[in-house]
Amino acid sequence: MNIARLLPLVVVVPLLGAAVLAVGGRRLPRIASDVVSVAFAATSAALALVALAGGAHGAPYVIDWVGGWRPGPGGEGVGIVLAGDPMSLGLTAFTSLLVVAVLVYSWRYFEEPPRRRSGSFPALILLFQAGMCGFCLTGDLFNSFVFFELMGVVAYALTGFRVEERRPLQGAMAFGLVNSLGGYAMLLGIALLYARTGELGLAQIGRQLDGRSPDAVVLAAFVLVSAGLLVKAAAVPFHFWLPDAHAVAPTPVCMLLSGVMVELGVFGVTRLYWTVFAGPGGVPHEAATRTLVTVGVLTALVGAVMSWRQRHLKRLLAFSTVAHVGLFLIGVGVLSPEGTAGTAIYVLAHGGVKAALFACTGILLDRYASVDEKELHGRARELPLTGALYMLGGLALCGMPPFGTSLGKAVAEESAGHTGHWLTAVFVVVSAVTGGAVLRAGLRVFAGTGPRTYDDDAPGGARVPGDEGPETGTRLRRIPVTMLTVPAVLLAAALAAGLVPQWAAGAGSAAHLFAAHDIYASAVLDGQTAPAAGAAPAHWNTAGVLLGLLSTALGAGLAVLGARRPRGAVTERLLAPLRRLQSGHVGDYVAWAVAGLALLALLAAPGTLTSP
Amino acid sequence: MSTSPGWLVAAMVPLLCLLPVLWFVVRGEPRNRLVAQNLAQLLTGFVLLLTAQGFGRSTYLDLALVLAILAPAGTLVYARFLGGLPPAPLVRWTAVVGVPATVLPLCVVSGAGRETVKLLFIGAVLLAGAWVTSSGSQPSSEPEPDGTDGPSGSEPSSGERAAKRD
Amino acid sequence: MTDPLIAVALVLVAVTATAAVLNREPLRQALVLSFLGLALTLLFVFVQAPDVALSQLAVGSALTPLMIVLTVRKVARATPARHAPEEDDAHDQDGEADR
Amino acid sequence: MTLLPYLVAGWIFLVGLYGLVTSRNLIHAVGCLAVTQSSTYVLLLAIGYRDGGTAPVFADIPTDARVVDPVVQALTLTDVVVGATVTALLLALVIQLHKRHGTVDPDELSELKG
Amino acid sequence: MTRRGRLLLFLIAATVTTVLLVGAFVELPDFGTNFHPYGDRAVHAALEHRTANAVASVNFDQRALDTLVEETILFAAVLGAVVLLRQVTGERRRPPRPARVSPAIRRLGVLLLPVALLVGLYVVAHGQLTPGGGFQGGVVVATALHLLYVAADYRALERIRPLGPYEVGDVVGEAAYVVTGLAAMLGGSTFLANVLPWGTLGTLTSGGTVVVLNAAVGMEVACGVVVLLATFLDQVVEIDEESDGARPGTGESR
Repeated sequence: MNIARLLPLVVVVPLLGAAVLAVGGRRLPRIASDVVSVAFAATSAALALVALAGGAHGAPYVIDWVGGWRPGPGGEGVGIVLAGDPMSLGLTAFTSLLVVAVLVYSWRYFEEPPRRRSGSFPALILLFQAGMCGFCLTGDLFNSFVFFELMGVVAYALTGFRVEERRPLQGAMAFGLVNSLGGYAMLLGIALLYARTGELGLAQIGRQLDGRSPDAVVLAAFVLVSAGLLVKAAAVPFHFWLPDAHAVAPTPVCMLLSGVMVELGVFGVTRLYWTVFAGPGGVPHEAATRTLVTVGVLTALVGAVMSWRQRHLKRLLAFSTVAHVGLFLIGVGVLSPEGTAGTAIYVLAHGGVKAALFACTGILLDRYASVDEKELHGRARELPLTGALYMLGGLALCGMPPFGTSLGKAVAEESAGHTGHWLTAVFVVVSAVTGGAVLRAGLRVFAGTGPRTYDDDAPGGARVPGDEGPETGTRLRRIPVTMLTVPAVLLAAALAAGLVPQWAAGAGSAAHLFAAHDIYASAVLDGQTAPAAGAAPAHWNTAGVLLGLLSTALGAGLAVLGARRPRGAVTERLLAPLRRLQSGHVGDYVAWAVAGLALLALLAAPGTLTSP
Repeated sequence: MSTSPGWLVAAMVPLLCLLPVLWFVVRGEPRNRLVAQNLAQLLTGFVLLLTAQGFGRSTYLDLALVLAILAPAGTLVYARFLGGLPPAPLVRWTAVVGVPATVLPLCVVSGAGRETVKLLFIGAVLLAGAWVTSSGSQPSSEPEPDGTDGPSGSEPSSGERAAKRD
Repeated sequence: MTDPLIAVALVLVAVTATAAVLNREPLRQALVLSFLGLALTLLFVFVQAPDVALSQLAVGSALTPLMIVLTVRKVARATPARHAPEEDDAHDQDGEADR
Repeated sequence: MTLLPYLVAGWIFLVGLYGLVTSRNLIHAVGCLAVTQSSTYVLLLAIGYRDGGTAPVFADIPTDARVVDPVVQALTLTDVVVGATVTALLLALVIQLHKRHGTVDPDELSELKG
Repeated sequence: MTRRGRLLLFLIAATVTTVLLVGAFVELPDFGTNFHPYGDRAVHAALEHRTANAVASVNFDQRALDTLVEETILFAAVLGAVVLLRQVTGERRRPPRPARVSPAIRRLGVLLLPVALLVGLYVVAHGQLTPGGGFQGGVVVATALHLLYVAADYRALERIRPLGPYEVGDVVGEAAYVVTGLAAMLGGSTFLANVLPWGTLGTLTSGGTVVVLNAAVGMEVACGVVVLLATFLDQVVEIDEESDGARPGTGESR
């Protein structure tokens, strides 16, 4: 069978699994629904890997026109295309594998599932997987909106899954409102593009735009669609929903939200730019770079500062995700294949590391019914293995060689450095600060470093002790093997991302194909095999290793300092306004989202409207 | 399928009537809001019937059909949760005058056939729905927990009151 | 003759949408939303989209407002004393008692 | 008339956003979200309209009739369903939120700060 | 932020957004333009597949994947709403009390119920011919069942609405869509290909798989909406919190 035919199955298999669980979950015992869910998720992952491997030989693009609606010679068709290039297939495979890990991790979760509905949690996770995989693979703009909404709807439900608790509901609400708005903005942009070009396929729209000069319609469409995707990516100032949602969602869901869903937003923006707007009739490169890098730097800095400020571990990790999204946006925003390749490796490794960190945090939550840095001070000394994994994750987040995070960061920051040297500094400082924050919390919790109590009444920690229920029904007395194996495997994968040269080489050539406007269009529409890319593989170099070591050292230093010393009142006062913005008020978040729309418009307009 | 402007001009009449009705839905006295909403559904039904003819598309009649069926269901469900539906002579007279005035000419134009049957049926359902919903039922005061009463439950007297008024 | 119809429907939709936003009391808003559903239905018929009009009729003017009404009921019932935003309801009952 | 439908769509979008920003009740906010979404319906269908066209339903018209764009209608249909489901889910959240917090006023729901 | 600050921020941002949107609208093709390349091709493709309703053809044939995902969204939302509105510890059920309904309303309900069901099924079945289809018809069917609630009371509704079968129906509808798509693959074609005979334009069986997919969607939507409304109605009519707060520990302190 033609490999391309398998492509829809990557999406469909989890759907079927969800259907089986939704019906069978009423009868099946818990263990059976767990096994079934893992089987379906793993099948989908295997299919994605087969397609990736098949695509690696010869023709790198795997194209399937759903329903057999192949377009005519001029690329004029009516169907939807699923287009797997190495980048999107790789991301799909990664997503599916992470879903498998999450399902295994949550075997012990939710001891008391909704009555007669033991299948509903894994079913929702499978639907989430289908949404994410479809979003990666689709080559049609409206179809990607539909997958975007599917991801959203499932994610709101998963975030609010623990309805017995107070805060998950609030986080889910902010998440739902802001993301839906993003979706509608995206749809308005799609409508504008349809009005302008009369097409919905990414490749077709791109081709139609090539034939004309950019105008206000293209600008508005770019701003609206990007805004929708940047909401998903949690870029500043669209990011407010993320910490609220990630801090409260069940830990396995956090692993997926932070590990891959948010990154899909970055993927979406990049894919959209290269396939649709990168041509002569789109948004000029300088304007796009200006937009993405500015937003990226803002995001990175805000995320880093805010994550340092947190003592709620999940919230800390959530802000660290914001910071890294900023770095990813810079990496892809400089619009070079190298930057994209570096970001790809960075995203994979970060996904593994972040999921592992969340997994460790989940263990703490289920054992101590708390993830508060202050409350847990020294209490987790009895969990050396969890502690070791957690600290290793923190170091990897700093960018310690030879983790994949370090390789990705090195390649991306080198490429970004060509645009502006200060961008390299942003990479080093931001990864050091967020990694340092993670390490600091780890030192306090797992080693009991520093004074036991310290003066702090940050609102982020203003909570009644013990108001956070464990997610496993009862507190864990022994840590299940699966809950420890999963973070270990994830960290090993992040390590492998930095060490296996084939992966780095693959990322290099994948990025080369990914960042190629014309090659994509001709591969999708004309069935042309892409020319063998002479792309330089992403590889280690001395400067990168040194910078990685530098940021690790910085991060470790910050961590030790932060763990030993109570924080200074001066920095507190300086950061207070920033903290006040994160108000938990949906009205604020919506206002900021509109402000983000305006910001994007102002950033992208010069150059787009005036170019010949 | 040729458009006949005459019918479209006629459709303008109930369409424009919707504007004052909107005012009542938005600003009217609380108990009149639901009546106004009911009236709006009736007027929408007229517009749909007339435009189906005006656009020369008999398939558009399905819309009027679905509206005729959903409208009373919607109104009654709201009435149950919003606290009753006062008698509404305006709705009743609009239906009694408007439905024949709309449906009969349409029947004449379309001649004998399936379409006429459909038109008459839609007219009948619209009329019946409007008649019943305008007769001022008070399901609000029924002693159901989902009524407007507080969680403590409602006193049975209100139910009796409702029964008496019937 | 289609254009004036579309224009009137557009104005109706715009005005209703504004009214729906400015009606801050959810029960009242549900009715305005239901009206918005009807206005959109008409607009969709006029721009020759009967399929969409049909689903808007079913969803916009029936399903969505109904779910909002149910939510308001639930929320109002759960807080008898503190938040009693249903002052309008009280009016309703008063009105009935008057009769 | 050449611009009115587009402007109306833009107006609905912005007025819905205004409602969301100033909302004092989450149920009202969800209603405003529904309003915001209707802007996408209006814009899509306005883009697909063709002067003098009729619905692309060939049950009672000849197959060479002048018809409007069926694609935007299909998109809008999908959009309507998405809107309804999102509304349902958000309202479910509001119900639970109210049970746990005793309020649906965003001004009073500010536990997730900083 | 203060309320004023929020409004100010919004107004400034909205002004920029307005400029952006109006600028784009001015340059869009005029309302009523003749430029619809995709639409023209879609009409052509619909007629080629003998589907009289081109919108149904786009939905269930040309862009059938969109509709699959759309139905999945509905499926997910129903599942999500059921999970979110589940009965949690500390809540009790109480039996709904009977309601008194005026005879006129009762008669109307009894009369309309079968009619509404038939109309709903008609809308589903004629989806490929006339406006309507699985989604619209499904909602009508689901709403029709609730006429019983209006005409009688909640207990009457619960009697014809044992939720289990409807939940299963929701899943079966979703699965039927997927399986139809997979069947085409097994037949050697691509996923969701329209492999059934297309029939004659304008007849009830024309359109090939459009008919099947339409029915699957109709089933899913009808069942899904019933379950969705049931979860909401349950909350309003039956489920009661014992106290204002939730369980101790997470409890209400205000």
